[in-house]
Amino acid sequence: MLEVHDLAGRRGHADLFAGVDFRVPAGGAVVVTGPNGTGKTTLLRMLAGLSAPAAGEIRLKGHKVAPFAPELRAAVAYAGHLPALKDELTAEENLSSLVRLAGGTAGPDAMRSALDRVALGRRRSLPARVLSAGQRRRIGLARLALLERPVWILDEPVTALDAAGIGLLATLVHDHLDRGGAAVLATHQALGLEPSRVQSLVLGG
Amino acid sequence: MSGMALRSPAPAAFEAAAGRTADGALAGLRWAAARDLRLALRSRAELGVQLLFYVIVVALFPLSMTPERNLLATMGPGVLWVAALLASLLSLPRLFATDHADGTLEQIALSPYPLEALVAGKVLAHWLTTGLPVALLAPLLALQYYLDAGSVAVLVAGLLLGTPILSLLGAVGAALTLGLRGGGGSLLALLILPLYVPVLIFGAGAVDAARAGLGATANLSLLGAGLALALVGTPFAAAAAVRIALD
Amino acid sequence: MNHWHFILGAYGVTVLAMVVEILAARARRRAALEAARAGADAPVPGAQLSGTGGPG
Amino acid sequence: MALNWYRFSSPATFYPLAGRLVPLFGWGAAVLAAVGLWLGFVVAPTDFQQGEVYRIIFIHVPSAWMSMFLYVVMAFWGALLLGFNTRLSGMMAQAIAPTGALMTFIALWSGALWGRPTWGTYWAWDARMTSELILLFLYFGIIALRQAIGDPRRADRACAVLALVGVVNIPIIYFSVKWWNTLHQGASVKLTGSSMETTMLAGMLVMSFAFWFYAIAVVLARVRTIVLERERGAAWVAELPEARSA
Repeated sequence: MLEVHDLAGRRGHADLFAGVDFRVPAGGAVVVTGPNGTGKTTLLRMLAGLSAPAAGEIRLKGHKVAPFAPELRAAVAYAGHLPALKDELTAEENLSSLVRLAGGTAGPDAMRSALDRVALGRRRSLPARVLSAGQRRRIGLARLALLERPVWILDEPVTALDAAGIGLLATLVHDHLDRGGAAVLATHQALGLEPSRVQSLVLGG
Repeated sequence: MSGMALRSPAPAAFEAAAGRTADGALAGLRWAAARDLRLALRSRAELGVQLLFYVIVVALFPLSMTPERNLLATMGPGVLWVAALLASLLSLPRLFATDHADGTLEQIALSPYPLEALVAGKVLAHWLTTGLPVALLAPLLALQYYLDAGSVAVLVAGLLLGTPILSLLGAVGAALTLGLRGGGGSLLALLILPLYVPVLIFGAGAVDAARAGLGATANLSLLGAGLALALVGTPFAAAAAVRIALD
Repeated sequence: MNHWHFILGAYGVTVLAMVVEILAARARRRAALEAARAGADAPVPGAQLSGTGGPG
Repeated sequence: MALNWYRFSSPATFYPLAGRLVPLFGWGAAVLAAVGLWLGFVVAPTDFQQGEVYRIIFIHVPSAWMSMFLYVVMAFWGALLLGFNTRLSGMMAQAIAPTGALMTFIALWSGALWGRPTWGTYWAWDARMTSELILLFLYFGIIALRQAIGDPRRADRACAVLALVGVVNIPIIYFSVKWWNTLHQGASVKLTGSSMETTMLAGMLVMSFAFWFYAIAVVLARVRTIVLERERGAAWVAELPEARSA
């Protein structure tokens, strides 16, 4: 599904990593770990097509993809550090806005049931401003469930989530892999995925 | 795991999702314009403040010079146009900076909709909330400068054609200076004001030409040509600048 | 002030500006060479990959 | 011999080549300037109308031409960077900006000093001088944008976009300023009088080449420094004789 050959990342004059190779098959996942500042976020942003690698190449379904390539944008669901919410909009408005931005259709009942699933049903008409960080992160989980994207790239997805939230995330990722999706996660949190499906990539070793 | 079993779309849905890359530039433009307008209307106070800035700047010139009728009439159009430039400049950070700060700009850049269309939609929303009100308010402020009806008509026509160009060019500057120190303020002004000069010259000049009996059609048509050129070119430059800023 | 003052003023500043630009370029070059002599950066960290990579 | 551009597009091979060209163009500029000044001050007659002060033309016009020419060249290298992602073209664009700004300043300065005895004021909102002033703001915009962006990669690409938007606007700005000027002042006073003496024209052309060679020499010297700054960690920099000694 997603292959990476001899990838290298720089920030300014500093070389972050080099010679990174891995392949994420359908139904497989790569968990990226490593101390802070070793370029986990930079690597994930490259995979999502947000930034260009200093060297090496990224292939999606066998074809080389450049940053912001249309096929990459259509295939990837990216969740970065920031939950991408507008404080002035309510939880439901934020969710429908993000889903429609990703080309999906956002019917009111689909929104409501998605929010119910992440235990935000009663708070759907509250402006995002008043929601806690965990609740804002759950809106991101609801978005992931609604987007039918084959490749998930999640950067520290567990931040601010409580135990129930992490369980929810683990279920989402598990189902995604079951459906033949691929995932790259930067997290130190064990998500209880079958070891047979998971590769671990340690940066800065 | 305590989470409820989530509904999971069948694998076939993946190909469909990928296939359905929305080529709809129009859909992207509509999404961005509608969202930004809703956000702007949610913080109406901020819009009011920016319009008041325009009004205050226009009122400063008579105070700083003379209330004398003829002088005010000659410099009226220029003052109103410079104030329109500054009002547009001050509201440009709203275009991308907040989205950049809360992470939505990444999602916008990664959307299947073309980024150029999304940027154009944001610029449309920006113009509707700054350029248009400035143009509609101009006749009222023109009273302070004893402008006759004919001049006011040409002034408003010029503003209606010119302010969209200010938003379009400003979008490129706003995207280039995303996330930089002093990005929204003086650096943006330094980058963009030189590019505003032709709009200022033809806009303010239209009223002078009309008053001199030469007629303003030449100036207004040049503004129209400028608008067409800006509409075609700047979304691509601004989209490229956004991608560069996100890198 | 006769014409020659203005001519001198124009040419003088031009030459002065060019000399300043050349000196600035040389100073910048010396600084770059100093930095280069400070030696190459730390070796680039590699990455360990482990695990089977899942089905298929 | 088909010149293989790609071979020179890598900084490592370009660095020595530029090193050989800098003195060549530097001395070339000096010789041309000497000939030009000799033509301008010895051969060219005293103008019946303006006396001696017209001799400022020999730096005013060449620097004005260079200021616009360098902006277009900078935009060209910027387009090359955005199109082909060749790092070296980004460095070339960066190297050109300061010299372009300098040429614009020289044009404005010499124009003002020429205007004072001729029109009685240092600044007369003449169409050409006003557009030259706006061009100076455009250069300052490019330089300020680069200073504000730390990362050289993003700075190159952002300045490339700004230069391209700027280069499209330069003719528009020039046209609008000319339009504004004729509306308010009538045709601007011709600086160069009716017909150009052949020797004056020759002097001006030679001086233009002198300025051009000077610009090439300084830009190439600066781009070599930029290559050193950006390729600091690279192996080939370490082996450079000048980097090893002292």
